Amino acid sequence: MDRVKFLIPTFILFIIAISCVPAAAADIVADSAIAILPPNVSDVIVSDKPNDPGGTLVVEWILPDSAALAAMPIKGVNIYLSGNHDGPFELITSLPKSALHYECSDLQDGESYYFKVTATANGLESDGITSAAGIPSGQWFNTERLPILIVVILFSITAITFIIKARGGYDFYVRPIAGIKAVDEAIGRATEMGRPILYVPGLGSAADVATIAAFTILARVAKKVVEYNTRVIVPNYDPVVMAICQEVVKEAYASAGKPELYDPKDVYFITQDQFPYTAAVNGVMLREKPATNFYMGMFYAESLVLAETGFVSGSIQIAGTDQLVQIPFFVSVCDFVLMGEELYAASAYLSREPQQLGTLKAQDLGKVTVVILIIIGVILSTIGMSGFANWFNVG
Amino acid sequence: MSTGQLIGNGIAAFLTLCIFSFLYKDNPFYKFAERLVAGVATGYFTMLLFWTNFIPKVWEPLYERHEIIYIIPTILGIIMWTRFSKKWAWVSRYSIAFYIGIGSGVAVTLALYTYLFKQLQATIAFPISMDVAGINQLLVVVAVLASLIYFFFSTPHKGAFGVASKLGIYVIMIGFGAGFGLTVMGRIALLVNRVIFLKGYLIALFGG
Amino acid sequence: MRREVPLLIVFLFGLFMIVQYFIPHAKFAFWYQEFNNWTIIIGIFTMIVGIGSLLSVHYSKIRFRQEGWGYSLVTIVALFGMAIVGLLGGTEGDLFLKLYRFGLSPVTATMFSLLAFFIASAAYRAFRARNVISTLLLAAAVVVMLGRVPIGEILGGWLPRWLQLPNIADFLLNVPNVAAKRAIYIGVGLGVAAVSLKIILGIERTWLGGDGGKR
Amino acid sequence: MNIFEKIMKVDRRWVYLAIGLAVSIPAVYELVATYILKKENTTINIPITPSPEVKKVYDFVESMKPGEHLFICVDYDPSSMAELNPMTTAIVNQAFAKDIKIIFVTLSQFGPGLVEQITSSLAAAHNKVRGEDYAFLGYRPYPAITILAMGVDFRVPFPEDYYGTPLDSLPIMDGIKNFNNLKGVIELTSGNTADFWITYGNGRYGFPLALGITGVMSANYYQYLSSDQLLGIIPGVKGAAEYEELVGFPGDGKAQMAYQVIAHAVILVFIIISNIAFFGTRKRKGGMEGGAQ
Repeated sequence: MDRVKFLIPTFILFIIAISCVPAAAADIVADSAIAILPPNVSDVIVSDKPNDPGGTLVVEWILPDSAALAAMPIKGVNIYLSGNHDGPFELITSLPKSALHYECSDLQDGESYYFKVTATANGLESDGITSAAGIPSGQWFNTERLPILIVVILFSITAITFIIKARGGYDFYVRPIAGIKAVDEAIGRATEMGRPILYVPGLGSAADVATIAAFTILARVAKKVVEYNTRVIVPNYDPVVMAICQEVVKEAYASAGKPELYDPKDVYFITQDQFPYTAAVNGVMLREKPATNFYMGMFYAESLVLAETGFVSGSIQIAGTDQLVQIPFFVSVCDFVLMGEELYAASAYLSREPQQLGTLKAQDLGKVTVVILIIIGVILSTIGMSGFANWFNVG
Repeated sequence: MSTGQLIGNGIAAFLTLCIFSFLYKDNPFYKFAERLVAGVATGYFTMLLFWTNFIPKVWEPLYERHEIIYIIPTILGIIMWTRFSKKWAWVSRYSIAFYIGIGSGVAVTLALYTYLFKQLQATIAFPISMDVAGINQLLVVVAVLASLIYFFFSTPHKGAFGVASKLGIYVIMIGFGAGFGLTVMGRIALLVNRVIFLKGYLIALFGG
Repeated sequence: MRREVPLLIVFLFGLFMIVQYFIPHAKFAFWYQEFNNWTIIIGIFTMIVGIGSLLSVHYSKIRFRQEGWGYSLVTIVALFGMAIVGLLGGTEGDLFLKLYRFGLSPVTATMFSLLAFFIASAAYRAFRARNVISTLLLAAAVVVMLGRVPIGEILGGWLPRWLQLPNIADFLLNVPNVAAKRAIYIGVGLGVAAVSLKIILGIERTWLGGDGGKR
Repeated sequence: MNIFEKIMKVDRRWVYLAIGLAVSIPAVYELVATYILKKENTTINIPITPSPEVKKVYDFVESMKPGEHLFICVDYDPSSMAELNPMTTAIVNQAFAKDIKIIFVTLSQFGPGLVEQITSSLAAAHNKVRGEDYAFLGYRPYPAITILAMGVDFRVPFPEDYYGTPLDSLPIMDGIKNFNNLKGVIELTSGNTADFWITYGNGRYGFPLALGITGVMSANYYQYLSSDQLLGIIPGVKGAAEYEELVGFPGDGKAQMAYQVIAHAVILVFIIISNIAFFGTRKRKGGMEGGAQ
């Protein structure tokens, strides 16, 4: 039926077209086709959008074939919506003809909706095709993310297995990391020099895992500081981070039985703006002349400003960050750097608890898997099987 | 420039020179600028928080729309004020726990997606071949594998493993050097912008 | 109460945030959005704690006339001045914006531009061919720097094209730089996942203070 | 302490001073030349050798005949203006001087302001008329869809130009339906629109495509030169300066390059001195330098 509907106008247009100069055909068609409607689109299909929270339907259609388009080039399509098959329809959008589908959102889940798609050309509009009913719904599982779910489950099982194993007394090798070994030495040095330690927890929020890793290292530093009777200064960028740092340092004093020595003014807030914060920390470095500076957590462009100033004031500097762009600057200026994953491993190293070290083994197993996947993946891509790589292209 | 602008830019130029003076050594001018902006920035961001977050996210839902659910985060927020008390400070752990729970929960899947899956996919998506792009891809794959081996914690870096790990740290260092070199131009451009600002001010003051 | 309840809160909300990632349904999407919103709300109230800390540090300096107490006065006056202007005129107010433009942004921009000096002094000190690692760092940085400015072409213009500095620079950026980035990111991904799991399971609890509230 | 040891431990402030002077020289020179010596052209002339990928873009525009059409897509925002505006200016200068007709489009939200700024000043300088010698079709979001649609007919995404004139009423668009009627496309971008132009533009419609991009992005796009998907690339300030050199209109690109070259040279000299001193001290002491990673 659809085909017949546009075959007739197509035929008439074709007659007109061949009777004119070919080059000017399109223009003349445009002028003379006043009474003739554009060809209709076909196969209007409506479906629920997969893996979405609900309320969205996807409308798809197929443009008239090239013969019909050659006779009468359409400009675009209009999309109408109704709760009823017979209307009344309401225009919701006009799209260029390059668009082949449309996502209609803000609909009610469980209700039926009908779409009518019409073609437009030269201010005229075809009578349109109406779709079958579409019912939007939200899904309970995002199938595109299945690969990540598998990895989360496998990784958790592996990590928990090693944690349990480690609790049971299973002992395994961990490679020494220079930056982590240096933490204790650096604190000792501060004591000898009678100068404080500066601990900068970065610009991250308390919800950033890099900052949480920084708390663990601060706990270690604070414990040693109490032991050696020295002082740790923690200037903060984020008030929530400050609150946690205060708690960490206070506990260190309390657990050593010296709660009265803790001064909350040593763990304080500066400001929540990158460079004013940096300016103030620079000031602390030059005036307090700390023996050791720690930079742990998330750092951005201020990394080099801090590290250079710290160098000028003659401090030993230990940095740890997962911010890739900043690592080169820390590596150039600081004495020790925990790069990326080493920052996360540091919390396990410093706690010295076997169950903490257990997760390191799980991380290594993860890396072994990645190495194997890379080798297999590259071989498959090279022999032309790109499907494997796409498996990791999740939504 | 109008007189007002001239004065405004004069202050800006003065503060610019205050910060530059730090390069020579710490001094009262730098200290003044540092302490001034600590106050200005805190005031600025607090007001930004107040108008663009507190009003639409707390005040309007609670006071104007009576959405009682927002009492919960408000209480969690006010609980943080127990930090002013020595005795009750531990109560703030409840809010901190919520904060950290949300952060670490989001991080698990997000880290695996953006760091693990995307990087893995990017590494294996291209074929190895005998042209320039294909050989580069082969080198990238070898370099990624070696660098990954450098990060193994539970295996001694000895023998063949040690060689691979050493190659890995070499790759990482070359990569870092390249990253350092790439940044230089942008950093100089920042300084050039300040110099051009000062030059423009001088012209406005004397030449214009 | 001091330890178990916070650990339970972390476990429940952490688990919820993992689970919701896989469930697109509107109900989960709604709570995901809400919980994120709540963390922002907690942050708003905590700002008061931050300002309290700032004021107490500077107030005690002023009160006891400690060295440099005048600068502390500057901070407090600036803070309240900015707050009053923002409170009365809003964040789009003319004076508020002017204070930002002439008082805050030049300092921010100048602090940022100090990097041009620091990158030079860092290069001067760090880029010495002490050992293999620092030589590689030095060589890669110098090649990329030269490849970005005409000096590189003047120096190496006589070489075959593939050996000219801009091309070597591009190779360094496309191969070792990309490879290092990928390897570090993959490690970071595993590290973040591991630490997050430990936090959710209550194994990593330093954030509760000191030794993880062992006492 | 011998000379090498002194150099090794030189006060960092000498390095700062050198950098400060290096970036101040062009500014001071400009001030002195303009206000004391009363010179007209105050740009420092850095000798610049155009690289092949930049020269290819220049040659491509140069090979066009008067009256032919060039398509320029301005897809950056004001934050990348410093790097990309000099390129756009140089290309437009070259094309206008050769009486080439230019069609502008932008796929960046902040693009229209930039295009208007460039066209209004340069059109006046070259006595060009809007609608006849150049046209600005406007801004559309969704780059992929827009590029695909323009491949069919410019009138699909842009029935009217930026100023509301129907395309059919613009003399410059006479006989210009889609990319087939143009000589080529030059895409100036600070973002991912370059990928869309390569995949959907060149990939689908096969027109000659050249890129102007920021310095940091450049490394990612050279691969498309060897696969012939791009006819040339203008990378960052350096590329802009080279293009200005070719066109013979010294502009902001060369001015910025002067600052960059002097500063880079100073840093490199310091690195060389530092290493000479390092090896000088090591020879005496027999290589006892340990050191940080």
